[in-house]
Order: sequence, then C-alpha cells, then structure tokens
Amino acid sequence: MAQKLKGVDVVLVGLGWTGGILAKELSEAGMKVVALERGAMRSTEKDFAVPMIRDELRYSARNDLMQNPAKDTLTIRNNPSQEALPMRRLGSFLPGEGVGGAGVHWNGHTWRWTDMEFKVRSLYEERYGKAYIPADMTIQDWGITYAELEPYYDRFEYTAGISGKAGNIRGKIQPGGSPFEAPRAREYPLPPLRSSLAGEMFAVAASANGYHPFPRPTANASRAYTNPDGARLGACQYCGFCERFGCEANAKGSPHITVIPIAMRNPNFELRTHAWVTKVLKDSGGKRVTGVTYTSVLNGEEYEQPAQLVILCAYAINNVHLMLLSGLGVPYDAVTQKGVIGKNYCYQTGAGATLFFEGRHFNPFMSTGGLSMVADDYNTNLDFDRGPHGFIGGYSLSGGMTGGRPISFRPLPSGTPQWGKAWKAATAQWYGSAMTISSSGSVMANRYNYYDLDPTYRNAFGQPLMRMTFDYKENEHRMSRHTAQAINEIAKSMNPTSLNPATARTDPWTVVPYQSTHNTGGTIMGVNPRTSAVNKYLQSWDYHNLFVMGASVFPHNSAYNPTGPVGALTYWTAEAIKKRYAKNPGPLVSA
Amino acid sequence: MATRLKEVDAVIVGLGWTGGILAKELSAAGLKVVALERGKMFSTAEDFQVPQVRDELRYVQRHELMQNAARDTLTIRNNPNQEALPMRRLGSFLPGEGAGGSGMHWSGHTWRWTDMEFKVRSRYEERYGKSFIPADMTIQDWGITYAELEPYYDKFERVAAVSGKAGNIDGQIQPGGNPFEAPRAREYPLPPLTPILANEVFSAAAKNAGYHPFPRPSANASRAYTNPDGVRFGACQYCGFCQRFGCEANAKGSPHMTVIPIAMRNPNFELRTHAWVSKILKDASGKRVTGVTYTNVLNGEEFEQPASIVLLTAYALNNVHLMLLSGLGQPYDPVSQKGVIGKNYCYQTGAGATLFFEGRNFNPFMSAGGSSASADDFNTNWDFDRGKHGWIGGYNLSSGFNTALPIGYRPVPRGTPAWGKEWKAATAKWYQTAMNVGVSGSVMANRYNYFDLDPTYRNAFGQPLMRMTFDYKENEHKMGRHAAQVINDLAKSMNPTRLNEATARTEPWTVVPYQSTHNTGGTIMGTSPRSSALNKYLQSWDYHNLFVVGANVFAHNASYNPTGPVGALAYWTADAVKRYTKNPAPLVSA
Amino acid sequence: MKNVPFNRRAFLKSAVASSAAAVSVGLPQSAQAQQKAAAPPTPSAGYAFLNPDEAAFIEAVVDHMVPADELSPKGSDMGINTFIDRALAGGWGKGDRLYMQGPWKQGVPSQGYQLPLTPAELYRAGIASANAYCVKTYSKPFDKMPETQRQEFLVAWSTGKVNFENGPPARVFFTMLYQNVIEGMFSDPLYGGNQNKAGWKMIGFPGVIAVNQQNIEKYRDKKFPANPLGIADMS
Amino acid sequence: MTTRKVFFAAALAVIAHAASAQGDPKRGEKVFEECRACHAIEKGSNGVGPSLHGVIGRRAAELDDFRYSPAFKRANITWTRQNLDAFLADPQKLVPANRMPYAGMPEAKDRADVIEYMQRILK
Repeated sequence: MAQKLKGVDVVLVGLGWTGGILAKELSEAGMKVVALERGAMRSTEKDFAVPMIRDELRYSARNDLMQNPAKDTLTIRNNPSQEALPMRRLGSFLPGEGVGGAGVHWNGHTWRWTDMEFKVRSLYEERYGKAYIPADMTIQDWGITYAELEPYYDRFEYTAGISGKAGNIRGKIQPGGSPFEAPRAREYPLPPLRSSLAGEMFAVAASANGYHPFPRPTANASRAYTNPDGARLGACQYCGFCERFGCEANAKGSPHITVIPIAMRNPNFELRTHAWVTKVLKDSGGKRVTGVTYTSVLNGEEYEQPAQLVILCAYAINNVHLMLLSGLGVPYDAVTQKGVIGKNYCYQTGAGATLFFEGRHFNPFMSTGGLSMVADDYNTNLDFDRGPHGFIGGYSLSGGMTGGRPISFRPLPSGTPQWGKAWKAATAQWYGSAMTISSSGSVMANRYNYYDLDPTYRNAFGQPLMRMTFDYKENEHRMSRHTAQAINEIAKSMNPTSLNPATARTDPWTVVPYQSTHNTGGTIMGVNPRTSAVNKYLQSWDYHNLFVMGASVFPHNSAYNPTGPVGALTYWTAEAIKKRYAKNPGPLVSA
Repeated sequence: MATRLKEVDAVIVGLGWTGGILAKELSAAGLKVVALERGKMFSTAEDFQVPQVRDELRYVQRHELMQNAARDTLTIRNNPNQEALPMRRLGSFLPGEGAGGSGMHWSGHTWRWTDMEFKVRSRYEERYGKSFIPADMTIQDWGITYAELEPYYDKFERVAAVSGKAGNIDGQIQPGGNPFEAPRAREYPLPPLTPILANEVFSAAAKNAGYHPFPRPSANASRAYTNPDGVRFGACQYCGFCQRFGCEANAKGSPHMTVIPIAMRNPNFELRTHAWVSKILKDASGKRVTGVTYTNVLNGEEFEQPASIVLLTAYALNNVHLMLLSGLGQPYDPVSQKGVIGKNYCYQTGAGATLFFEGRNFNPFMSAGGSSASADDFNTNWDFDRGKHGWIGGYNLSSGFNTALPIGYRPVPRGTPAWGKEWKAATAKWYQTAMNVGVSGSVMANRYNYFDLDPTYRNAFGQPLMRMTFDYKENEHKMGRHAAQVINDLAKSMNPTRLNEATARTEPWTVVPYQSTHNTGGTIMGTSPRSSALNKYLQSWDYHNLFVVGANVFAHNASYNPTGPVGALAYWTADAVKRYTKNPAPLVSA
Repeated sequence: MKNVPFNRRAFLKSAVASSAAAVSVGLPQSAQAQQKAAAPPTPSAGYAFLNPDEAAFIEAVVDHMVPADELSPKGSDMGINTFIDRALAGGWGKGDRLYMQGPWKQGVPSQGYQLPLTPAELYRAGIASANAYCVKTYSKPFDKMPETQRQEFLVAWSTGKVNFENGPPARVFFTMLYQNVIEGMFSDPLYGGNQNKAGWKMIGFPGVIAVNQQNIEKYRDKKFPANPLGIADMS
Repeated sequence: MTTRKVFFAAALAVIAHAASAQGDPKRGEKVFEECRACHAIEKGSNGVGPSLHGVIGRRAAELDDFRYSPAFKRANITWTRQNLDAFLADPQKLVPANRMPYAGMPEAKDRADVIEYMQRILK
C-alpha cells in the first residue's frame, strides 16, 4: 500500500516554468511547498555542457530531453468515429520532462495575448454578428482581461529576460515595434537580438507590401542580464542549437537558472525528482482534494503526499490526464456537450515557403531561438476585416531561421531528387543560400476536438492513456489558404532565384511530422462552472484547493506561442493564493 | 476483424525441432500443412556467418536468438502465497524464437529417457513402498514405454547427427559406453567427439572411484556426415561458440538445416514467419478445435487460419500458455488439485565444483557443445539404492567445457577479490588451468509447482502473462546434498592445487542467473483424462484433433536434457497423426 | 571511433622502450612510472550518453577495477568507459528486451530486476546518488577520492552496506555496473571496449578464429599461442 | 654442392611432385565429403561456401555472386594444385583471417586424393 507521508501546505505536480514560479513565490510567502517532478534533476553545467550538447541526433532527432512514449503517451484520432491508436513515437508535439520541463528546451518566443483572445466570442459576435460563429465552434470568453494581466506579463518578461522592441507604451506607438500590440507599461528588459540577413530581407519585402515587421520578442538574452531576482543570464552566442537543446551559455531564459535555484535555496521548499504522480486524492465530501499518490521510479515504491493545496503544473497534456485519471470534475462528452474536463482541445496550424537566392549567404547555422522578424497585420491587427474571408482567428508571418542543423534543415528546390549526384549538388548549393517565410496560425475550439480516456491502451503504470481527438476544421482551412497566398505574395516580391511556394494545410492533421508543442485546452478557464473547469484565478470550480496551471486553461489557441500568458497567469495565480486564498481558503470567485 | 483464410489439413504453431519434424513428416504424407512461426527465417549462410557469429556479448549476454521479454514473458514466484512479478529480463531460462527455435542454439546433448522415467511412480512404489513418495509429490506414470519409443529415438539420433558411444546394444554391454543405458538397437550414427583434457582427467578419477564414465552423446558431428534424409553435415570445429550460437559449419544438428528445408521443398507445406498465434479456436460442441487466430507482426493484421488438425509445437512454455489463453481443457488448481492444464511444472537442479590445476592447460576455448564426459551411477543406475538417502530421482555427473567464453566464464579460487590487481592476476592465471565437475539433477513434480494466468500483467498483445510458481522441494535439497558430497569426494581424489567445493542448491529458486532451459510439464501425457492433458500419442483427451508436442508433455523432469525424448515423441506423434487422418477420433479410449 | 588496427610493431617498440626506460631508471616499477611508460593514452573516443560528471565517475571506476600493470593497460585505455557509454546510448541502454509494463513492485531478489528504470535511467540516477553518497561520506565525488577511499566505497557498495538516499537501490546499480565493466573488458572490440584485444590477450583467449578441429589434440595440455583477432579484423 | 647432388635433389622433387599428381580420385571423392556440407560442385549454387565448380586454376574470390571475406579478396592467388594443397594443409596460414570454418587436412595423401578428384569432377 502507499506509504503516507507528513502533510505539507502545497504540493506542486511537475516543475517546469509554472511549477518553478509557484515554488519560488509560495515558499517565499512562508508556505511549506513540495514539488514532485517525474523526471531527473537538470543543470546547465551537468546536462548542457559543450561539446555534449552540440548533438543534433541525440537531442533533436531522438528527443533526449522529451517525454518517453514507452512510459506514457496518448492515443490519437482525427474524429470520434475513427479508432484511436497510440502515438508510439513522439512526432507532432514534444512534451518535456525533468526539472525545468519544456522551459529548458523552448525557443524563447514570448508574446502577450490580448483581449482579442480573452474576449474572442463577444468581440466577433459584436463585429460580425452571432451567426458568423459556426455552431460547432465552441469558443468562449476567458473571464480575464489584458489590463488585469499586464503587470504579470511584465513580471514574467523581466524574470525570463526577453529581448524585444515595444510597439506601444501606454498608448504611444513606438517605431520598430508591433503597432498592433496592446499597450505595455514599459519596454522589454533587453533590446532586440542582432538581425539576420533572412530577417532583414523579409522585413524589407514586408514593409514594401504594406506590412509592419518588427523583431520577435524572445527569451534569448541579446546581452548579459541580471533579472530582478538576481539571476544572471549570459549573452546569446547565436549557436544555432536552441529549440530541443538546453542553453550552455545560460543565455536562454529557463526555469532551472531563474526561479528554481531560488526556490531550492528556500528551506520551505523541497524537490523530489523521479516522482511520478498517478492520482490526485479527494475527500469523501467531494469538495476538497487532500493530496496526491505518486510512485518513485527509482525503486517502484508508492507514496501518498497529503497537502492543503494541490497545484497541477505538469504541462497542459498531463494536467488534463491527471484530472481525468483522478475523476476530478465532469469529463466532457462530445455528443451531449456536457462536462468540462477535456473540452476545447486546440492545436496550431501553419504554412511556409522556402526561397532560394543564388549567391546569397544566409549562414543558417548562426542563429538562435527567436532570431526572426514578424508581421502581425493578419493577427493582432483589429482593423483586418475577417468578414470577406469567412474565418475567425489570425496568423503571424515571420522570416528567418532558428538554426541550420543539417539532419533536419537542408532546403531543396521542389523536384530535386532525394539522393544521388544531383541531390548532393543541390544540397551543397542551397544549404547556405535559402531562407524561409513561415506563419503560425490560431485554431478555434470545436465541439469535436477534445480529450478523454482511451478504453484500450495503458501506460507503464497500468493506467489508461489519454485519447486526443483533433482535426483542423473548415475555419482553419480558410485561414490557411489566406496565409499561403499572403506568404507567396511577399516571397515573389523578393524575386528569389527559385521558390517552393507555401500551401494551405487542409489535409487531416497527422501526428507524424513535428509541427508545434502548443497544445491548449482541456481544463479551460471561464466565467461559470458549466462551461469551464477553472475560474479566472485558475482555481477549480469544484475543488477550491485545486489550481491548474499551463496552457490547458486556454479556451482556444491563438497564432502566438503560449509561454507568455502561461508565465503571466502563474504569477497572477500565485498572487491570488498568497494575498487571498491563504488567508481565507475558499472559492475566489462565487460560482 | 480477423481475415478468415482457406482451411488446411494441419496447422503447426511454432517451427523448432517438433514443428520441423511434423512439417516434414505430415507434408510428406500428403497433408496440406501450414506452419505459423512468430520469429523470422534463419539460414546458416545468412545468419551464422563467421565472424559475426563469434560475438559473446550479442548472442550470450544480450540473448540475440532468444524470445524478447519486452513482448512476452512470464510472472514468477516461489509459492502460491507470494506475489508473482514479471521476469522483466531473461535469466534462468532462455526460450528461443524464429524458424529453428532452440534447436539452432542448443548444445546438442541428446539422451534416451527410459522406463525409469516413464514408469517412475510404479517403479518407486514397487521397490521403496507407496509411503516413500511424499504426499505432495504428484509424480505419475507417463503411459508410454521405452520399447515403444526406441525406434523413434534411433530415427531422431540419425537425423540430428548424434556422436556417441553405445553402452548397451540389444542387452550386450559395450565397453566405453554407459552400462546403465536401456538397450539400443544399434550404435550412434557417429563416433564420440575427440575427448578434451578435462574429459580425460575426470574419466580417470571417476573410473578409480568405481564409476562408469562415458562420452556424452551430442548432436555435434564428430566428422562429416550425411543423414538418412540426405542432409550433409560438416565436421565440428570445436570452436567454443556452441550454446546460444548457430553453427557456421553446419556441424550441429539443427532443424533449420535438416527437417525444415526438406519440408520447404514440399508443395504441401507453407511456412508463414512473423505470425504470432494468439488463440486456438474451438467449435460450439467443445469437442474439436477449428484452427487458430494469429497476428502478422510485420503490419499488425489479424488472421484466422482454419484447420482440421492443430499441432502445438511452440516450446513447452508457449504451448501451455496458448492452452490457458484459449480456454482448452480445465486449468489446474493446486488447492482442489482439480484440472490438468498447468499441472506438474518441473525444472532442473544442479551443483558444481571448480578445480584449479597449476601448470595444466585445459584450453577451455576449444570445445564442442557436447565436449564432456558423463557418469550415470547415480542416475539411470537402478541398482543405486535411494532408500537410505530418502530422495527420488537421479543426477548425471559430468565434466568438460561447453561455451567457456570470457565474459561469462573466468574461474577464480573462492575469496579472490572481485576487481583490482589481485583479481587480474588470478583471472589471467586460472582461466586456462581450471576445469569443473558438475551435475544436472532431476526435479520431481509437486502439487505447488504449476502454471496459471497472471491476474495483473499483460503481454504486448494485451493478453495475460503466464504465471510460473516454482521452488525446489525437500526431495531436491536432499539429492543436492548427496550430489555435492559425491562431487567433492571425486574432486579431492584428483588433488587439484585449489578447489571451489560444490554446494547443494537449497536456496529458493531465483530467476536471475542462467541455470537451464529445460522447462517441462503443464500439459502432461498420462493414462487418464482426470490426471493428464494428453494421451500417449500426445493427443488432447478433450479435443481429438489437437496434438501438443514438446517437453510440456513430461509428467516430471529427469536429470537428462529433454531434446532426445522431445524429438522421438515428435516422430512418434507424426505416425499417430498419419493413423488419425484415416479415422479422425480419439486414439486412446478415455 | 575507427577501430585502430592492431599495429604489432608499434606495440613491441613501445613495450621495449618502456622496459628499457624502467631499467635505466633502476627504480622499482612504481605505478606512476608504469603508467607513463605504458602505451601513449588512447585518444578520447568522446561520449554519446555520459555527461562530464558521469564520464569522470565511470573512468574512475573502470581504472580502479582494472588498473594498469604488465597484464593489461588500465580500464579507460582499454575503452571500457567507451563501451559503457555506447551501450547506454544504444538500444540496450534504452531498455531493449526489457519488460517495462507496470504496475511496479519491489518483489524479492529471486524475482530479478523490477525497477521502472531503463539501464540508461538507472545509470543517470545511480551515478548522481553514488557521488552524493561519496560527497556526504568522503566530502569528495568518487573520481576525486584517493585510491584507498575508492576501494573502501566499492567494497561497501558491492556488499550492500551503501544506501542511496532517495536514489535507486544501490546494490542493483552496482550489479549492473560491474557486469558492464566485465562485458566492456571482454566483448569484441567492435563495441568500444577490449581495445587491441587487451582483455583477450590477458587471459590468452584466441578471439574469433576458432577452427580447432586439429588443435584439440595438437595442443592438449599445451599453451595455445593466442594472437587474437576481432570481428573487424575479419570483416 | 656438386652438380650430381643438385641433379639428384631436383629429380626427387619432380618425383614427389609427380607422386602427388597421381592422387587416387576414388578415395578423393570420399575425402571430399568433408567439404560437401558447405560447398556445392554444381555451377552457381552457393551455400555457406562458394560453388567449387571450375575452381582449379581460378583466381581466389572470383565468383561475383558470392560474398567473399576481405581476406580472400586481398589474397590475390590462383588456385593452382600447389596453392590448393598449401591451403588445405592449413587454411589460416595461406590466407590468414579467412572465414572458412574448417581446420584443414593434415594428411598429404588426403590432400593429393581430393585435389585429383576435384581436378576431374569440377570441370
């Protein structure tokens, strides 16, 4: 039987960005905090030292820092009438594992999601009419506003050391930034990164086509930096080994070099690694959770860790899985549309073109996670009229490569043979003389995109795998056609020697090639318990001492990367717990 | 859903020695035969090439030719009130896989089990009285006699190119052979292997201790040979890479180079590899089986192969597992002692001493699988009085080398440190100057040693793993102490420079170190359906068109290796099946 | 790392040179002198799995268990550390042929390996715990400890007297580590260990050429002159 | 060395050579049994070893439908009777590190007989 341990104030499940922030904030507020991380301890000097880290095969092709599907994975299908089969090998998305989680091997792109997302349903109903939103598109307002969140965005940006150029400071448009961004209180903590040739050429062409390009805000420190908590970041070396790698120069804002070391120095905080949480426990009354059960993967022993407060910080996918496995809240049913756990799963779409310029040298290998210029004219630009195009959502355009690692990045004009003499010649010629224009696009929530528990397959602990049902709907196909056209226009205007044009992503979603690790939804926040799992403080409507962090709280997915709002919302919840919940434990929002 | 295929006369599940023999014999008799083998095809030229085959790490330590535990394994416990846990990595026994099965990587030891085993209960009751057999020792007569089986032993020995020295031809004791063996019709097809130094030193000591040493019979061709089916054997090269390896010289009798190629040339026979049989199907009446369901592991597709006869030849463990998974016959229950499927699981015990002789050169790396001399004075010698020692069974004394490769075999005197300078010196000094004297001992059936299905763990096909409950009992401890004594006396008589004495195996059986792949019982043969799963023709009492062939039919385990009787019984059952096809009905009235 | 083909003349020359050096110096063959005179340190083969801490730990273990002397070079010069690294980076390290489905129970030793860890995960957690134990007990990680303390720790560890605080079961890791050192010392040089067949030469194992049908009699009770070849030499 | 002695030694060598030439093919066929497990005599049928059809006088590792080990490819010898005799006496000596799992024929008479047989049969 599980060995019962001494109770604590807070148990955190998972120790990435959200777990790390809460570990620091709550232990500093005097709470006795225990973090249970299923992976191993990570440190820059031990785990990301050169030359070991410069290994594309190990870290990029073989996903060394990611979750091991042999232990736990999901089953996948496009629609409810299809039989879901296990994702036996990681592909489309790469959930992290270990102390620091995905925050160790992300690219660093950090955006501020605005009221355009938080009030998506009311905005579109107001401007385009109720009927404009298709029946099955289950988007809803989040229950929070940009204004409430601004100071926490700022807090996260300064903790993670974001390099960028403000576009709007307190209503004043700043040249060089994004004119469409919501008003910021102040500049980014660091100036933008040095620009690359690809970024510059894209920016010139975009401007010529009437777009408003600006440097991508990203957690790659443009110069050495000490964050408000005293953590030191080195200057980015543009090494080209950024996403899927840990940063050997401590130049990429990551939890294991910012918030976690501070928490570790705090006697109120205890970290247990190799601790795989299998269940969240609830009391007989069904009103409160009482702690968690976990297995030490070092020896198979099972433990019960009682806690006053349970906070799920185990990446969006695992948070939802734990809620379903523990029977917390009513599971979503796509037929009756009842229940909330698993509801509104969203992903991200995209398109891209490759441009070949004879004789130009892009040196793709000199790059970093966020080295690209972005244009938001079809994204956060309110004035862009979606009406004639019939889609909801937006997409951002960007030019520039995050790296030139040769196993996966070998741009070739379409039609080049896959091997042999001609292939060799083309590979040699174009590796350094090609650039990409890509876009990442939003995905609106849909009645038939959701999570539940698989009836057949089990993980290494004998528990049912989570089942993901997802496909792009007509809304995303329309937006993607618009995207491909926009990209190809810009690309042609740069008259490359040759062009692999962008194409719309309208085939069924496949789990095989990597696309993005931006999985959102499943425990969405909202204004009432019937249509959402957590309130605006990410507090469970059903169990007031259960909080759920991460992108699983997003009711839909935007074109932007999720870590900005994920970090901000965590600081926002930490504040709510410290200031209000701790003093008077109970629902922070009356149902 | 499973795609239903055209019906055939016979479907064979698993293609090792027993599957290979039945495939050849039945297709030659005109039956339309399909064999379903879960592993891949093997050939000497492709798979056992020098130098790739000379790789101890790959073949011995990493079990290249064995079953993959990640896909299917067993759960293990010593007694019914212990929780069984999965054998997560192969250890104590190594089931084979692929067309040729264990017959590719065995050492070749081929014995004739005699009436001492087939009539074990009546013999012991007759000589030592009923009460000599402990209550829980569920040994029983097999229902077959040595005389019936002798011609089939002869057939298998000739097919597998067994080198040996007869000890008793038609009652006439032959010098140099085993005087205690049952009468043979004629000599072995090949003279014994060239003795190595360890054999000679052991034999001399055994002789003057009053024992009767003889060369171990083994399917390693002592010289070039053509078997009765026209298959050519090369001469064994004593390469020292025998057990767990395929033989590159075509000198070790194996199914993939003898019976299987002949079956393959017969249009009546079809082999499907990568075919994992998950269930045997039975008709509504519950009297006949109708075929099998299998998955093609190359693409995950499921098929149903209907057949008028089903033959299980998938190694002892998998045969029992398939019967339990398919609900064929009544599962054995140790409490009520009802049911037969899973009953009388037996293993083998042993003991051994290591003798160090300063200055001698034993060249342990030069050996065939069967390079050992044996003595049966405490085994098939019925005159040896077990009475005063209070145990039932026997053990075979032997000495020699089988596969003395350096990762696994580095003899050092007890007390030598496990690493460092002194360890290196001792390892270098004694590797070539040591030999061993050991025994392999019988295990009698017991009420609490059995198979059933595990309630918790599943294999890669989502089916419950088979659970093995086994431990050595007092009977085996007593025999073990007797054997250790005999070994140590004999070893001392050879006055080695140093001696690691033999000790009896009395600790609970552990699945960790390799011991032996002689797993017997689970669907035992017998004289009545209440106490056995099969009749003397290995035909199921309940389903007359189901035959189960392999060591799973043994009602208990002897000290000898099982392949001799397994091969003979395969030929014996082949004849029975040919008779069955003329009049498909139970061959023995229940 | 391409298998450096065995260059007999170079080996002999260096052997002769080293013995001459020892003689001229006239000192007893102390370990350091031997180390210096032994073959030039093999170029590092680099690591595909072990991080710097882990590599230092493994090198220290293999050099302690297999010290340099007249019988063979030290463990890391024989590539035993490389063998372990490659094994952990490869399929075996990732849990090939290991049943890895839960639920997870401790069981009893006779039920064999029951940890929910692949070999690579066990090494990673195990080395961290071993070093933590050494720092707590000897205030230094294993690779910085002097020879006597290393021996004391290894003996305690191998006899079950060491307990890794919230780490994997200490003895399970030692058993796997020791088996891998042996495998690294005697498996075919293909796998990174047993470089120049030093392990085989130490015990006179003749390697892959094994046509002994005639040798059985010719060398009965005589020393067989083994000049071992590996798989690569015949490929 | 007086010419007589030299002449006498040369004559001896010739006779010895001739003697070996008159190997007994009948007995040679029996000795050839040792080889049949791996070598076929029919053209084109390779097994563990290459087909020995037409091997006399052929260069080593010449068949393109058999995967010879590097040792034979490097050997660049022709299978004359003499080379065959040396090879059969001790295969690892003439072609070191070859893959043939056969220790050789120590008896000169066996080699002479089997080469005589091969000369006749393997045209």
